[in-house]
Amino acid sequence: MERDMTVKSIPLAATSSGARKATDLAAALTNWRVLLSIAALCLLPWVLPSKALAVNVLVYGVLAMGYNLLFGYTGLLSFGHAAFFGAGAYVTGIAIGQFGVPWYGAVLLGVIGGGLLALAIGALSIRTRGIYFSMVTLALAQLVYHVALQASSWTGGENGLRGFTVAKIDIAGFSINFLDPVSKYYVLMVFAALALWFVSRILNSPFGAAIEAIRENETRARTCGYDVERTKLISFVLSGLICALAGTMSALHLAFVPLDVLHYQTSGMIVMMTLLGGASSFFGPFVGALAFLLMEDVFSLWTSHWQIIVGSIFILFVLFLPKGIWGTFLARVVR
Amino acid sequence: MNDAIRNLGQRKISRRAALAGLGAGASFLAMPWVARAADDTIRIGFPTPLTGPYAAEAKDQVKSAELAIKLVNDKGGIGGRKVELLVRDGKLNGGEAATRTLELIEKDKVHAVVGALSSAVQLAVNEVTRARGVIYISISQSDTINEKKDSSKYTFHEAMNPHMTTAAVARHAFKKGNKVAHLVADYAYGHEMLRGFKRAQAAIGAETVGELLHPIGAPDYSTLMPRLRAMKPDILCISNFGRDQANSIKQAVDFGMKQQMKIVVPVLLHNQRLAVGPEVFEGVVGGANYYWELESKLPSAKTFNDAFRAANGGAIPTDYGAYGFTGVSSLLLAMQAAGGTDTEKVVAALEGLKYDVAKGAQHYRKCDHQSVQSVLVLESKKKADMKGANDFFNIVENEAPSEDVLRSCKELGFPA
Amino acid sequence: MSAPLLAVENVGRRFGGFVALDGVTAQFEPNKVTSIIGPNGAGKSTFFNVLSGVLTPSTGSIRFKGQNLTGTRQHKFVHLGIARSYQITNIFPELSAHENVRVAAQAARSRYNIWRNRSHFPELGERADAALDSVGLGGKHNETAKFLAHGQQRALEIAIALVSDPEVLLLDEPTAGMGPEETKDMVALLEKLARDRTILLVEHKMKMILGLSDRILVLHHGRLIADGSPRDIQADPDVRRVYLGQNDGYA
Amino acid sequence: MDAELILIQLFSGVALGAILVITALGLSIIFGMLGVVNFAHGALFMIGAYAGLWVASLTGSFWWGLLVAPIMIGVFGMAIEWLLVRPLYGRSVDDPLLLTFGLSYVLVEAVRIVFGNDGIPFPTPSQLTGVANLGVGYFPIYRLFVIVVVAVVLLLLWLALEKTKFGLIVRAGSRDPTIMRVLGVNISKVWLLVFGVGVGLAALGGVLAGPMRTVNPEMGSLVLIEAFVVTVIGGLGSLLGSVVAGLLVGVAISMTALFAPEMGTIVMFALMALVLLVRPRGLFGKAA
Repeated sequence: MERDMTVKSIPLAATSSGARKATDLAAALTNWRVLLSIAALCLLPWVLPSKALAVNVLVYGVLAMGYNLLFGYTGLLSFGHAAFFGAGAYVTGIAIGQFGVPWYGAVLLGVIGGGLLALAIGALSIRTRGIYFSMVTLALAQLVYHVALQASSWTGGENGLRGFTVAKIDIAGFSINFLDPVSKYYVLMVFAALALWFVSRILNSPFGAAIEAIRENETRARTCGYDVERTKLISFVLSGLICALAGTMSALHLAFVPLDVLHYQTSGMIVMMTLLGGASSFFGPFVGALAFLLMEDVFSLWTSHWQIIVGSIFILFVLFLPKGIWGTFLARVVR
Repeated sequence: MNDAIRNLGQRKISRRAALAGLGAGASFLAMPWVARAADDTIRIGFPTPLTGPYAAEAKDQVKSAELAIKLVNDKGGIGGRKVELLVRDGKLNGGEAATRTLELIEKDKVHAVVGALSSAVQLAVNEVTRARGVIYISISQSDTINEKKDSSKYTFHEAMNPHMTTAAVARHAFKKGNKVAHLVADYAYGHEMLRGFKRAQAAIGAETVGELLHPIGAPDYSTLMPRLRAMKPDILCISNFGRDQANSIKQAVDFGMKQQMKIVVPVLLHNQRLAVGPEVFEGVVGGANYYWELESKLPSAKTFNDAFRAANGGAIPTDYGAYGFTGVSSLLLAMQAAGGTDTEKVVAALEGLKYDVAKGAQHYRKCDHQSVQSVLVLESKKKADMKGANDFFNIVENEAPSEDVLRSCKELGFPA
Repeated sequence: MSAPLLAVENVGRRFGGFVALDGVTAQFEPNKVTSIIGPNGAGKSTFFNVLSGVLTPSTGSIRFKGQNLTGTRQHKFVHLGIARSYQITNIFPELSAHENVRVAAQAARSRYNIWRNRSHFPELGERADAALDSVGLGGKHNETAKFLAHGQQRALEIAIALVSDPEVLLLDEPTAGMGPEETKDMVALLEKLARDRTILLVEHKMKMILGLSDRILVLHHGRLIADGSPRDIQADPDVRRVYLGQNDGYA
Repeated sequence: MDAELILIQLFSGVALGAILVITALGLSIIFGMLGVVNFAHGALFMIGAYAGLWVASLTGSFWWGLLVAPIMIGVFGMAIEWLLVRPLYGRSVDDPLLLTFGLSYVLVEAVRIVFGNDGIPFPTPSQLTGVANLGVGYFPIYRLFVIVVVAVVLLLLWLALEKTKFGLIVRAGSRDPTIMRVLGVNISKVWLLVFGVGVGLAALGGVLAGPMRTVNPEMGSLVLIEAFVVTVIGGLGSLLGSVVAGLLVGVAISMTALFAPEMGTIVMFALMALVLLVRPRGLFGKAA
């Protein structure tokens, strides 16, 4: 009853000036986001300093995009996504190198393997809330790291997994030289395009609306009838699947899986890329991957202390540009 | 570019220098975009971990690799062609190093690759080079690279391997009837060292009283010490690397182990001795590929040291630094013999090469391309016995190079 | 008296040593408005939270259309036909008003569907539009929720609850923070809704309660101390003592 | 395996646990009060070791290092809170975590620039060198000293929290910050101080660890993970939880060392996974 007295008067009219109406450009960017993204990625190898860097942007872009599904769109800050990236890479490498599985089968197995790991880690960690979730995913992913280190007969342990170079890819009678950087880029580009389409598919779907609702207001979403835990778990697994795809791409690209892919610093790097580019924007993760890798490349050319620059830039983004490069661009320029 | 790398070589970069670098950054920013003009320069790629815990070793490697290049260029290069070293930061991460190596091959069109410090990074680089038929000279200590599975026609291993190091150390440190306890890092490199020691023990007649594995990167060894002490060994062999070596030796000393037993390591690391101090390392015995004091007995070491001192303000080359010199020099000598950069010819020249650039006679064995070389056994000095800031060790043995101390070609999986 | 739609039997809830709700028994008939009143800390919010599945009761049971709901997970309540609103505005701030309601409507079906577009289910959008219109937000469909005026946000929250077409609607202080004009609009809306729904209402504005309610429950220290028509409650000596002793003042 | 070995092993476990407790404590305090996960905790631990070494080399005494460095770094921690973390209150709970994650990179690299990549020797203070015979085995005197310091710090912390007005405010504030504002307590000052104390404790852990381990820029990275595991097992924000969990993890590692020492790191994570399965909010964690 005191409540009525303490509340300040509230203007009745809606502040329509603050309301944001989508312009035609923004609408076009959203409707054509998959094709526009693919077009942009097609140009990448010709504007970047090296083809290997371009492939890395593809790999880490897909990785950050998968992560963004969970972080940007579902609102869960996982610090353990290196586990799924690594699982995809390891399963692919082991399938090719130790079981002689053809590359396409190995990619499929890698994605499934990463998805299963995501199901296990997700089932354990979804039960926890908020900051706790971040720490639990981090610790469980470190468990995976140490298991991979110990299981060296499968993973190569600290030495890394090797001996599965894919030199050529045969599709429908065509033989593509996979050692040629340009051919490799465009083959992996197909995977990236698939991932782009898949994520766009999810975001357009009713499920995409559900995870956004959970990010916006978990309590409300639950009251509306969403099984929040189950929805989060599905999102976690979908995110894990895409990150695992990035892992298989990385394995095919480098023909080597370093143990470091599972380390928590890889998870941290994914978070940094996603945030730099812009969490909860569709193309942001690719922009973030590009920005991060370019910074690393350029700064590490002229100082071995490049991490102090990258770290500082990241801090500035957290403080002043939480929407990231692409997110800010969309908000300021396009709107 | 080389100026940039030389900047890296300096131990410490002041903040002001870093800011000045920022100012000059514009030109560097443009660097990667500049397509390399097709000229006849001989380009050698050099991935090394300038970032991370082994940056000091990496910088030493860069310095001595650049010295090797400079000495050749001063004499007019190879067949009139200048040689250039392209240093890239592998960040002690296999994925990074593989990417940098891909760039070196695909974009910079290097004629050969030398480098790597950790076993994993070396294997990652090797995976890239051997698939593309590019010569790679590894300077990372490892047994794995010798084995058939990871070998290739184009892969050479200039560094020592744990098998030869442990054999030399054991021959010096173990006596018949000694009881030996092992503390081993639980990963490939640790297991390789353990295997080497146990083989040598069997030949000498020393007995193993126990072996404990520890997780790699462990900061605390206190829970292992009671068991090690209970084994009552004469000798404690600690088979691990880097920070692990520093931590485990330090804690063994804290637990009073040195009063009861002798501490032996496969490789006595210059930078870890620097990091932990003379008191802790005093009396510890271990192997090394190079120690600057060799100059008192060996002319080639003297020449190398003098050139290094001249180029680096009087500093001495360290163990890992020397690998940069011997590794790059062997490649340059082979290129000279082959009269250019034709891969097949250079491979043939490397296989036939006999060289002595810093540590006595060396050559690559035919089957696994392992560099057959001398192995030093060092003992860490008491603080009171040190004659200078860099006077860390006594050379207690200099094992002559011999193929006999290597695992046989057959054992490695090569046809006899 | 028709058969009860919703019945609570001896429902209690404790937090550690603190008893927030103590053995409440009541039945609710279809299409009636029941208000729950009581001083602050009387257990009204706990009662609502138990009725909507947010909290599991420590003792007793809840039955809805004969089905025992005790221990049923919260998200299932709305599918069964019990929806609620919150005292503090609880909406999806970054989504448009339309999407706020549409996403609520969609929870009933196609929750996990990733293979269709949202627009593939036009009836959900139509229902959202209808719900928005019914709460008087007809012109605000595309407005971002956080930019709506306070009263409009409260209305939006009711639309979110309404779109599931619930048989029971639990409204926790729907006019909280509203000025007199907005309150009047809200009362009109509630009167309209009350025609064909069972409404449980927690409110502090006594005039509004007396005008709207068919029946009033009074909670005090977690106990049900009175249960009757507005007229009975106004005459009840226990209720008078509880309220007058505190000088909370009826509006 | 004889009883004597098991006993000394148990003791080693408790001793290791004491080190884990001191590393986890600062993380736990800051989280309990501010709800901030300090990802730079490991880096500040490392900086504490360097600061201790620096002060010790200036004054020629380990004891000054032990006393001054935690205060120095604690004040530095307050500057971090004031400059970097404070602007983020009221935003997503993830933001301070992300910021301190970036900060950890900056701090580690800054130390590399100032002190170089190599480690630096941190000699054991001469009064505390040597080993003591415990009857069941030998143990370094310095490590026994660390156990005593940890016990004293815990006691002081307990007294400060339970017996002082400041402690009362902190405990009440960690339950409901809005109440503090209603009561007219300047909560931001309390937070500043708590952040400083948490960071100071991290630094104290670093100084104490210095003579046991080598001092190098990477020494904090595993400590961060260990501290996370301990606080998650103990229950985020629970001091008692951190203490119990620290000892539990220490003993688990030392017992594992009896038959499979190489599993020492894995057992820590396995224990955590187990606790999470049975009790998702940790042993002493508050219900959501």
